[in-house]
Amino acid sequence: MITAAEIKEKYVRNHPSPFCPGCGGGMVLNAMSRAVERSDVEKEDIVAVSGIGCAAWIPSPHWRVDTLHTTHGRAIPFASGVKIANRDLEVMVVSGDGDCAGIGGNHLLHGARNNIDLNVLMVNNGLYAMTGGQVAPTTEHGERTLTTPHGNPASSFEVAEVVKAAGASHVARWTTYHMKELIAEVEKAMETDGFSFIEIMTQCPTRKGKKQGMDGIDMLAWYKENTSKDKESDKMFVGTLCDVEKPELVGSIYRQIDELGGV
Amino acid sequence: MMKIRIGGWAGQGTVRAGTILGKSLALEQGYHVVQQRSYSAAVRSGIAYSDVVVDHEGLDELVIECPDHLLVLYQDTLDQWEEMASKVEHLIVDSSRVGRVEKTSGRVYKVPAGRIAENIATSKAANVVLLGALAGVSAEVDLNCLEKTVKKEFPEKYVDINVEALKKGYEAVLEKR
Amino acid sequence: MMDAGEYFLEGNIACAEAAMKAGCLFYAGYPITPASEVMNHLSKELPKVGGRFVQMEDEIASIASVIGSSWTGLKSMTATSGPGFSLMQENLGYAVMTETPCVVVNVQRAGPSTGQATKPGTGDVMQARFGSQGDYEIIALSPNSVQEMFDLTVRSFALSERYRVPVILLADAGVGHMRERVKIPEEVEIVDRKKPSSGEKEFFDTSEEDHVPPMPNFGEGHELLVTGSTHLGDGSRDTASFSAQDRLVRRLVAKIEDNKRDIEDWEERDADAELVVVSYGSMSRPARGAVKKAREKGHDVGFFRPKTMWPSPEERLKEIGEGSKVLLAELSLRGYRMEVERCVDDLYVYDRLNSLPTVDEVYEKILEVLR
Amino acid sequence: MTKKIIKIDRDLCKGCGICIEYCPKDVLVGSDDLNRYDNHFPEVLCAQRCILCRRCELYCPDFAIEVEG
Repeated sequence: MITAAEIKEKYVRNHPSPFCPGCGGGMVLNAMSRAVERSDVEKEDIVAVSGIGCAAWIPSPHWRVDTLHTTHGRAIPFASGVKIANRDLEVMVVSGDGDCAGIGGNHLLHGARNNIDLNVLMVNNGLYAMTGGQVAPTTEHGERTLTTPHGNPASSFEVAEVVKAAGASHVARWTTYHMKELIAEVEKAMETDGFSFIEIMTQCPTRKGKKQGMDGIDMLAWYKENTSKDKESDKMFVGTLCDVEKPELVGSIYRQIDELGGV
Repeated sequence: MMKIRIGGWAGQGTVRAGTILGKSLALEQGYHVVQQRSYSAAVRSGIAYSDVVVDHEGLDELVIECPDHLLVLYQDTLDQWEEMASKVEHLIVDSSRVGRVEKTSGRVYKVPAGRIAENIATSKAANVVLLGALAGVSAEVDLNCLEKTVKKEFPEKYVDINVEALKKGYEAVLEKR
Repeated sequence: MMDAGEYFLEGNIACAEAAMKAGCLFYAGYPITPASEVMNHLSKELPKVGGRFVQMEDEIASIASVIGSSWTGLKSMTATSGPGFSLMQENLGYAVMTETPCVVVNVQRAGPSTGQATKPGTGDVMQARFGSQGDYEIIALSPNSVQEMFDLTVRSFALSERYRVPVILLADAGVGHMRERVKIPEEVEIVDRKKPSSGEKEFFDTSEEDHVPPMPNFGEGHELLVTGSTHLGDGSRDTASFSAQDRLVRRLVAKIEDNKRDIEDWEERDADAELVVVSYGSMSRPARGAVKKAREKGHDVGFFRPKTMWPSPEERLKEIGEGSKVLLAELSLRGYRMEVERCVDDLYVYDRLNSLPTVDEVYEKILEVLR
Repeated sequence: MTKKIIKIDRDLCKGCGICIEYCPKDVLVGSDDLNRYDNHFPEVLCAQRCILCRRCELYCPDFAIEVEG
């Protein structure tokens, strides 16, 4: 078994990170690294693409692989270009909830529709943390944030359900409380030939916790108390939402190239 | 310099006809040719036309104010071009669709292109019938070259139809000349 | 891909063929008039030469995937028109900042906004230069014939690979939709990006005279850090220091500025005449015809046509402006005008919207200026 | 009995306390000292109590803990 020291040596760079005390960003980095280590994929073949925001900084510069830190909301199309151009690369997208489901929402839908072989980790802390804690598409109705001081008048949307409906092969939701399950799910995502989407509920002690009188420990405990692996439960479901085989975009493109006699 | 405009309603193949004509003049006959098209954003409405400018040397005149040869496939189109049509040298109309021709100083050739094309196979080939007519009218446009181009331009199953359309159009104006 | 030979092609098709001839292996795009033919053609032909074609959900995604592809080592391209070009601006800046070679074709149409989709215009000239945020320089080429749609597409790839920059082929609906005879040669100029030698770690800075650092591919084990944030030579982000911003941005600008001599290209005839007509794109055709006619009639008139809109051939424009009156003929009101105004004292303008003029219309304007 | 070593990189620690909270055997306690970022990093109270579950390694957001043994 690989030790923590080896994981750190092999996968982690530029630490200490700029993440706040108790932030789940580093835990996601840890989970990704361990998943890659458990998989058959060579580290050299991994490209980590991210957009803008705290979550985008998880891979860039902290993950010791090829990284592409792009513009706000556009990680999925950048990643699509990488994957379509070179299908031998294992492309990971790490994107915050605002990045992925807000400004980048349309790309998310079409990535799922195309069922392109990407692994998208949506790190969901429920608001725009880097810019000060503004309301996001994932913020609960009524919740107070920097820009909903009187309570969020809008409603949040179930991103994972939307991605499933849009056609992704593999969709799951976990929290940073569920580290072991998360590692296994990321590994499964990498094995999936199609669009894999994992929503990772992640604590933001600074922008969200402080408003609610919670620190990182409290927020992790909240995830423990308020989630369930039972779909019938009233609590937030964590686990695999779908895992199905469907036509995948990149493979289809290459098949056409082969059939047409392209090199 | 010779200027040809082929106009009609969008969807009648005016751009296609202009392309065939331009290709034939440029590649088979060795002229310098600029072909342009004008159409609105809608696929099946409004005036669509194709301009072909032909010369012996490099061309910088891209716009046709008044063509030498005007080929028209639709009444409304001709009505809108009344003033221009009055000044052209040759006006060739698809008389199965254009019934009314106002005064023009040039010669008018009424070719029932739609009907001719329909008798061959489909009225869609009316544009090519008019090209054949143009070859009959203009000394510069060579029928054999057009035929060669048509053979290259269309999928095999449409070649015979269009070659016949060309010839029928050519014969139609010869009778009138 | 078409064999070498003579063809009668539409400008957009010539552009698509040139891309394949130049070694383009990735195209991503979104439908838009009057540029769609580039994409339509490549969707059919690119896979046959082993290239990857994908239609994306919008123009933002199109240029994003083009940049992603370029980092795997493929020559990559997209084509669009005004509205789509506007959407691409942010990622165009990203390509500048990350020094990503790629070609963006803008077949300009009449704007602003949706404007007239099928009609030509050249109102995007300044946007091509300044459309993305921050300080930068860019290369934009302007074709005026179907042959140049071919030749300048090839050159766009060569320049983008040589200087590790996005290059804009700033065409217009006039040349994009025009059909003319075009010669496809056996060989075209192919330039491949500078690759790093083993052990090299600086992919975002260089002391080389051309200011162009080597560019590795993803998947080669370099643990690359590619970011649109200000970065150091190894790619690591530095969002605060003076020296990082100063060194990087000055080099990105110098990459174009100091290599201007190699990049700049123009056509001129009798540019020391009493009046010099400056024009570009499809408009330069009737303008050139009018100059020819004026000379035949005994008037002292010359012609100048930038083929590189950016970097602008400003020194040559200034030389011309010192000795001659200048008549700028363009298919927009504000296209290139401010740039010429900056270089020329005695400036007259023939601006036009929606459609090209006849040779005689420009000729009349020449006579008016001469009087 | 295997020797258990719990290495704590005090300068990577941001003092969130998650490791202390998640240790099932109360091996770790917060330090009185501050590290260079003014954080109370964890200290090993009793290494022999450690059952090598490695939850601290897994849950530390800052890669500051390594358990050997």
